Amino acid sequence: MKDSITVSIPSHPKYLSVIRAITDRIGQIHEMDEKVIGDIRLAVDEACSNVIKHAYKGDVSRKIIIKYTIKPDKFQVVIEDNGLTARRKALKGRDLDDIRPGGLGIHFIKRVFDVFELDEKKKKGNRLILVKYFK
Amino acid sequence: MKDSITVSIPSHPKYLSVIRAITDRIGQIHEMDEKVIGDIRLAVDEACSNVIKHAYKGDVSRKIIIKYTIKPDKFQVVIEDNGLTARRKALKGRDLDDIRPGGLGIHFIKRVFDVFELDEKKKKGNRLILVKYFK
Amino acid sequence: MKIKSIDYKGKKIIAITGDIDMYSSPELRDEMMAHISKKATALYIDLESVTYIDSSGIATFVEGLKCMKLYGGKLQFCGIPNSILEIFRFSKLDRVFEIHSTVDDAINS
Amino acid sequence: MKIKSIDYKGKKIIAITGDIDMYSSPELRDEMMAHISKKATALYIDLESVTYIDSSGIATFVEGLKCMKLYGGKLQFCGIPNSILEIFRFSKLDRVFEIHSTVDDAINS
Ligand SMILES: Nc1ncnc2c1ncn2[C@@H]1O[C@H](COP(=O)(O)OP(=O)(O)O)[C@@H](O)[C@H]1O
Ligand SMILES: Nc1ncnc2c1ncn2[C@@H]1O[C@H](COP(=O)(O)OP(=O)(O)O)[C@@H](O)[C@H]1O
Repeated sequence: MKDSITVSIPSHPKYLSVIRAITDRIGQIHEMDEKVIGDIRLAVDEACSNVIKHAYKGDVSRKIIIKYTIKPDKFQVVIEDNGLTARRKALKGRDLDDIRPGGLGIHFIKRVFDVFELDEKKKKGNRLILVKYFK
Repeated sequence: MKDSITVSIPSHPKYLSVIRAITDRIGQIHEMDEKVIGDIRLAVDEACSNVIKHAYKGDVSRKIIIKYTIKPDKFQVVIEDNGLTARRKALKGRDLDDIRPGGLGIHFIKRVFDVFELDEKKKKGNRLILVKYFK
Repeated sequence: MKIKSIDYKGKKIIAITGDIDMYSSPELRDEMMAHISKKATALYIDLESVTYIDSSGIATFVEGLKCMKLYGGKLQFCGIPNSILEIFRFSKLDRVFEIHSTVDDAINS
Repeated sequence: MKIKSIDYKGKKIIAITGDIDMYSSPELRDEMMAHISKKATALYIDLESVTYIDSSGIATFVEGLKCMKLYGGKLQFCGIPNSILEIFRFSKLDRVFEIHSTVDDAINS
């Protein structure tokens, strides 16, 4: 059993609420825990926000492609753009004790997803692979 | 200005609620009237249900592709499958006075969309084009 | 969608919550038909907490109505939200469905 | 998201409804900064009807806190739903934000 849902959406922040609604519904359909759904919704939103901010430098007219795959043992979300390729080393949240604006997105992603990985095979742009295993 | 959102989803009825959530959010983002959003949500749901029932004969493991395009003067939804090609003449709701189960879906689609058209250029499967003009 | 069959003042009520669509309507049909197969003389459908209904949900109710008519049973609706009433009207079903504002109104009708 | 600035018992309250995300947080920032640029001595953020907050919303509040500290102003939070409180805790912001359960508690603190 493997279901997948793919969404292609403009890189405009107004569409982040569409992503959240989709993430929510998928979580509910697959009877995930409400707290987990909330954490995943935030994580996917943050990953897409990062694409808009960093990969597309605020250009709201590009495309973001999000692919959700649900298997019995894991939930995978792959987020693709064709913007500036990220330097893997830069992909780091700030020290949580150093209170200042920004630097929380990656923390929010990593706290719920077990895998956070940039696909090196992707030449132009980025393909971020997020996986959560069901224990 | 032209925004488009494309969703590819399994032909399982459980995912219809995802389609409804997306349709809803898009309507709200574009500040459509609540009543119109409700009518469009129902219409798109009915069109996808018809794909599952008629084009895929109940096979829940196929794909449905829905593309929403929002322009200042119109809202277009294109629904594609690669199932059995519909005979255009069969695409007809029942007489509303002949009360019996079924035969309402196409009525629900046509009451809100100004254009209801099967793309003849599509060889295998169906491409249903729905357009609503903003007056 | 969530369904609950309730006995209220000796009457059978089916209270539905959430979305009735192609995915959930088979469960609604099963619940309704369980009562109908026992020849329930009256069945009250409480739609107050229904947030959505599509043609498959409507088809389910039309089927129930037809089945109950065969033995003189009555299918009654109550608590219908305006958005759903509008769909019933468009489908000309407000003419064949017995519609009441509350469960008590339906029972006392 | 909807924002309303309210005068309540002589205090400035910003009441927010709905989702705070990258799309809506600039509007929240504008509203908050309008008060801060007038050197509001205390500003009460009512989150009771907030359904979602992301890192951009949090960054907005951290910025407000830092700006108010510069002149000795106080940024206070109230009505925080549990799901949001949990995010504040994870981000270690519960230590730097002044958090109260109700607007009245915050004002009387
Ligand atoms: N999609 C991306 N492309 C390029 N760089 C990114 C991307 N996502 C995150 N980064 C880098 O990682 C850093 C930390 O990201 P994050 O924790 O989300 O905080 P913020 O975006 O607020 O800086 C960013 O400042 C940026 O340098
Ligand atoms: N996607 C489709 N592919 C093939 N035939 C279709 C499709 N959608 C509708 N039809 C035909 O149109 C008829 C009327 O559709 P509709 O009004 O939705 O009612 P119902 O699906 O309940 O029969 C269907 O019975 C079917 O014959």
